[in-house]
Amino acid sequence: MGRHPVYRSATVLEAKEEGRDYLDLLLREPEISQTTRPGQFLMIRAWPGVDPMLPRPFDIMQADPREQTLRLFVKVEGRGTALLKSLKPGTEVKITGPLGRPIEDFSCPSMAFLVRGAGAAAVVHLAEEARARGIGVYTILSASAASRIVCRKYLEPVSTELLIATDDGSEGYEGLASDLLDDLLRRKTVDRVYTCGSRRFARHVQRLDREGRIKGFVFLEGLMACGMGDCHGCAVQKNGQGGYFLVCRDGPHFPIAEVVL
Amino acid sequence: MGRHPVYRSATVLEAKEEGRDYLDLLLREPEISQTTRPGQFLMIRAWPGVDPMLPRPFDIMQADPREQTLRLFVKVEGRGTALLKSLKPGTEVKITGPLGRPIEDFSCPSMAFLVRGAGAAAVVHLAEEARARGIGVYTILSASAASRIVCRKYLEPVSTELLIATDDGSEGYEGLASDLLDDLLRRKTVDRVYTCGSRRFARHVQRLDREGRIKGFVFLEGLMACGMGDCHGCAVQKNGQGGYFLVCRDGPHFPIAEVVL
Amino acid sequence: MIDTSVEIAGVTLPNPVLPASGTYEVDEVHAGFFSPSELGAVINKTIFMNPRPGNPPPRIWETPCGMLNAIGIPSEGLERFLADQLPRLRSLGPPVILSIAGNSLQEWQDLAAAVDRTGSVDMVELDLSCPNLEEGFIWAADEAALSRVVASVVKVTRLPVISKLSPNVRDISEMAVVAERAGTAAVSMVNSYQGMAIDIGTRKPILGNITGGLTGPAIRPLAIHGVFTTFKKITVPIIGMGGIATWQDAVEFLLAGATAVAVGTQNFVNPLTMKEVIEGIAGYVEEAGFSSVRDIIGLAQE
Amino acid sequence: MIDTSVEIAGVTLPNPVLPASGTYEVDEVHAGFFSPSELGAVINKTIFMNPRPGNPPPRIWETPCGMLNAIGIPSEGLERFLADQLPRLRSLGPPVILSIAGNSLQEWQDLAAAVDRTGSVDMVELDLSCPNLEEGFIWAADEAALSRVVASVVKVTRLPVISKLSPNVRDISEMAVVAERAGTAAVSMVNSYQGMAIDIGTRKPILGNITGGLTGPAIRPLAIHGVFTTFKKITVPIIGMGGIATWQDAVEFLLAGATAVAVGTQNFVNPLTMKEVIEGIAGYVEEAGFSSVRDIIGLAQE
Ligand SMILES: Cc1cc2nc3c(=O)[nH]c(=O)nc-3n(C[C@H](O)[C@H](O)[C@H](O)COP(=O)(O)OP(=O)(O)OC[C@H]3O[C@@H](n4cnc5c(N)ncnc54)[C@H](O)[C@@H]3O)c2cc1C
Ligand SMILES: Cc1cc2nc3c(=O)[nH]c(=O)nc-3n(C[C@H](O)[C@H](O)[C@H](O)COP(=O)(O)OP(=O)(O)OC[C@H]3O[C@@H](n4cnc5c(N)ncnc54)[C@H](O)[C@@H]3O)c2cc1C
Ligand SMILES: Cc1cc2nc3c(=O)[nH]c(=O)nc-3n(C[C@H](O)[C@H](O)[C@H](O)COP(=O)(O)O)c2cc1C
Ligand SMILES: Cc1cc2nc3c(=O)[nH]c(=O)nc-3n(C[C@H](O)[C@H](O)[C@H](O)COP(=O)(O)O)c2cc1C
Ligand code: FES
Ligand code: FES
Repeated sequence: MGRHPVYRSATVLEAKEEGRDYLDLLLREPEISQTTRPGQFLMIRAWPGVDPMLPRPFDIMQADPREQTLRLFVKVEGRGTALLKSLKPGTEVKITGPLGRPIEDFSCPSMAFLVRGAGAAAVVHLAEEARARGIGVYTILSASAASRIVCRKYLEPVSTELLIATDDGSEGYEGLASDLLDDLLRRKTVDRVYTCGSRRFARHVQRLDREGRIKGFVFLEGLMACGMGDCHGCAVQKNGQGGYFLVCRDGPHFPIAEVVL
Repeated sequence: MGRHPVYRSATVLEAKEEGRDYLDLLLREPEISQTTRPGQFLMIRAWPGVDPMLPRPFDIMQADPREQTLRLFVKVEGRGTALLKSLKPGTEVKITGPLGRPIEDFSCPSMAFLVRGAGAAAVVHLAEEARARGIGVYTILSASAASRIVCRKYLEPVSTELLIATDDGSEGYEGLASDLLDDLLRRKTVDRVYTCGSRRFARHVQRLDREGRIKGFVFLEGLMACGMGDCHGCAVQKNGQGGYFLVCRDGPHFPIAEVVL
Repeated sequence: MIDTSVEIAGVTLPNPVLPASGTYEVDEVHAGFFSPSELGAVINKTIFMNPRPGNPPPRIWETPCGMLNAIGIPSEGLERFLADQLPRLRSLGPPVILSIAGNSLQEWQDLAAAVDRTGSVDMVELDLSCPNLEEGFIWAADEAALSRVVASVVKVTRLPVISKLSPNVRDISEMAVVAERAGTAAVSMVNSYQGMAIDIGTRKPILGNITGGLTGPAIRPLAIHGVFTTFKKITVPIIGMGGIATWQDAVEFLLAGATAVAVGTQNFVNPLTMKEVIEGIAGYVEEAGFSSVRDIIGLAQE
Repeated sequence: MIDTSVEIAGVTLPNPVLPASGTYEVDEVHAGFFSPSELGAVINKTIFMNPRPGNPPPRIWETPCGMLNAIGIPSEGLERFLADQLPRLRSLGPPVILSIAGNSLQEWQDLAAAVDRTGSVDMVELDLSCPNLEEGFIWAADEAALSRVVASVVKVTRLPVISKLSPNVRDISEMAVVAERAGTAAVSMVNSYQGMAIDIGTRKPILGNITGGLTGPAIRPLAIHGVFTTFKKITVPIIGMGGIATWQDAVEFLLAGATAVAVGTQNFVNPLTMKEVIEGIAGYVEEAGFSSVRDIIGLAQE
């Protein structure tokens, strides 16, 4: 029963700015840190008053059951994330989690991750678990410039190979990270690709999936009110069949063939 | 023209809790600290977001034009004041002031102040100015207990005589501070009495005023939206004549005969 | 201990707090928050006769102290609902309210009759007020339409009928009177207020459906006004809702004249809200020296 | 530099931003904020024929992202207003809008005619919508009453008439159509929404007048909806308001279809708001590559 989402207070242990746009947030919370699984997220609310009203969804980048900690990686976008940025250690915040479908299927020899920006946070827990199970982990990080590469320190230790592409060539490959993926697929047997943080990459992975070259998965984001299937606000169109998935309940990761990007 | 209210950022220099309910707040602001006069107040907003929406009114307890500081004394009542309590030095807040009618008439040999709780804050600037002009200052502080006496350190240096009454007798006179006033009026020539912070004392002063024994004045509080005569929200009934005063524009201090308490 | 029960149309609710339709699923996912058996009643998200996909995204948007939604009531359709969901709702313990919406008088009647036949439902709520349907029609915003639906549903079911009213009218209390005359056993109010938001970047309406319904604390003063003015005019009980975020807010509704209260949007913000509201109301009633929640209903009227 | 001017009924406003009636006095007290000559127009707090004291306190109450007010429009009466206030308003520079309210058709006409005779006014705004009058009557909530007032005022003045509409109706866009047919030269929307709050300590309504009007950011999505739906239906210009707190909010109203915008409650929160909104709109229009504020009016409609 421990897997049910719960609503809890968590304590901010660390709120470290990374560059001017990113925040590395470490929380102490004894329950969710035990039960969360790769692919899951939480909703967080960390301000007094009714404005902003709704909690904000974030992937659980890392969970340490022994230390009872959860680590989030946050891109500052608007009002809610700006308020997260001003958090001080010791502050109590409210979180609901773990939310979303856990990723349970690790029956593959290797996985690749094609992620951009804070999208990298979505795959860290998954990469850790894959590596722990002896699965090959190929990570491709994309960013506009070297200074915008994030989560590398979390992904490097668990990656069999970590590749970097920057738009301006300030680090790694100059150009599209999807080229690196294509190259990787030529070099290695990779049968699953997870992507997050770029619609362009998602379209690329969808194409590869359609061509039968890999099984592709995408982490979707979008506006959420509840995070657990109550509000039906986070709808994403089903591919082909018509109707909608709920990102929070049916995702946040989807077989990439099944959704309209 | 420097007396017109302005809307400015101010920096929190000090936010000291006094007991569990009070806050001594020192702000740096270069303009209002020059122009404010005894009897005036400001509106302050010190939180992000739209909730709480309205700024909150506080008397300007002290203004130091050289140090460019304003000192407020705040009783924690509800949400806005709770947020003030959590202010950290260095934080920017928004203030509008000086607001309300300044007290200009010091043509009297002595004044008495009958104040309770944070009501003491309303008369500090006035007492300072009176004392500086060589006017006798008789201060009567009322509180439920010794531990709830506030603003004494600001009033003591400027008081010719400072008396204390507590409900439980834990300091000074045990009983009604208004008894102390009556006694004072028998002992000294006091022709003006300012009261703040207790409706009971205000009624007492109104009675003394009606009997012609003193000229009484009262500082009124109440809900305010704008603090400067725009919203007509802070109405207080005129005595006798019918109609309303606006506390923010016509007050916040009134000849006690003119208002319905 | 005080008596927390209230009665709506002959049905006893163990306490006056229920979810607002469409805002809290009492399913497995929610089992970690509190037991649904603690609720005053359970209710489904409004069900239509036929399956519906709902509106295209974006479906929600946050606004000052509130949110807009244009969900469009996706529905699995009556048949699947009765088979898959109703037995679970029934098994939880509290009275079961079934929220339905029809696209025609006939459909309203068919739905109500089918619900009645299940024998597993205590009350039926008519969602006469959702402003998000493609048809663009709000039954509860038209006196004649409202009256006709309520009267025809009452004819085909023995279950007490709750009419969920729309605030998008000149005077919701008058609509409550219309519903009462047509035979409703209770009214619930308010549903969402028609609103919208525009993206100044794209210069287009934000919601896929263009307009949506405003809910959350922003609307509470309006909903309280609706309940307060309606209480004077009708004799059937009111289920009050609109922006309840804390037990204090719920007490405000009870004092205004609501016999029960529903929590909607706040469930998204804090999934423990309903439990906190149940406990808070009981504590308030006790502290105020009353022996029953029923003692405080409508007290602000005097 | 872009052209910030807009036109309402033949009157050119140097920019589209004005105070909402009853929320900002352009008097000496406000001289330290910004010069009233920077405004798009100036307007008084609604004036009645005879002096009125206003409602008993409490008159205001803060609510989530909004406030309730039941001021009751205290008024010095027309005569004193024209003598003491109007010359000052006239001297400031921007077009002068005079907000009036009558208690009878005759009074509406007398007021409008008297205002016209001064020769110092550019437009007259009919406050048909204040829900706080003791009489309890909202002209703009009744099609016939609205139509009659507008038609009779139009008859007695050559000044352009702005009808200030109430959102406490089924569909404000329909009321705008009624006002247009009756001859209004512009509509302004929205006035406040009927609301109330209850003190759970005393168990009584908080406001002295029991009910009040809700304003502030809470209502913005509702007001935007009103402007957006009205724009399609009328040809006269709309002055949009309701919850504008920032220039972004004001742009939302322009995109929805407002030709000008008014700032109300936010003046209490930040007395520089109108200046910030004027600058922000100009910056937005320029950045978006348009040459005139007029270019963005109603763009979200397409
Ligand atoms: C399952 C899931 C997992 C996620 N995980 C992560 C993660 O691990 N790390 C991470 O950084 N992010 C993650 N996100 C995204 C994150 O939730 C959002 O970035 C965050 O909610 C933004 O909140 P905010 O209050 O800062 O922005 P808001 O102010 O709410 O704005 C949200 C977005 O809307 C836009 N917006 C705001 N106001 C307007 C307006 N008036 N008109 C038009 N557009 C507007 C903003 O530009 C912004 O992009 C995740 C999202 C989901 C659904
Ligand atoms: C001119 C002027 C000068 C002032 N000077 C000072 C000063 O120097 N020092 C000082 O400490 N105070 C002063 N005050 C009072 C001060 O402004 C208020 O205490 C403050 O605004 C309270 O803000 P809040 O947000 O904490 O309380 P709020 O949450 O706004 O509550 C305000 C009051 O309403 C009550 N209240 C809140 N919610 C409800 C509800 N739902 N039902 C019933 N009642 C409710 C609270 O108990 C509280 O007393 C002054 C007031 C005025 C008008
Ligand atoms: C996302 C969402 C979905 C809703 N779906 C329904 C529904 O299916 N049927 C219904 O009668 N009301 C529905 N409502 C309205 C609520 O039941 C309730 O009347 C409204 O939200 C006001 O309460 P609140 O302010 O507490 O949310 C919905 C509201 C929201 C926010
Ligand atoms: C305190 C207060 C007083 C008001 N007085 C008037 C008035 O006298 N005449 C009028 O037409 N509108 C009056 N209004 C309504 C405003 O002009 C405006 O329509 C409304 O507040 C919505 O805008 P906002 O949300 O920006 O405040 C008043 C509003 C408030 C808050
Ligand atoms: S966020 Fe509410 S259903 Fe997904
Ligand atoms: S607080 Fe607005 S008029 Fe006094």
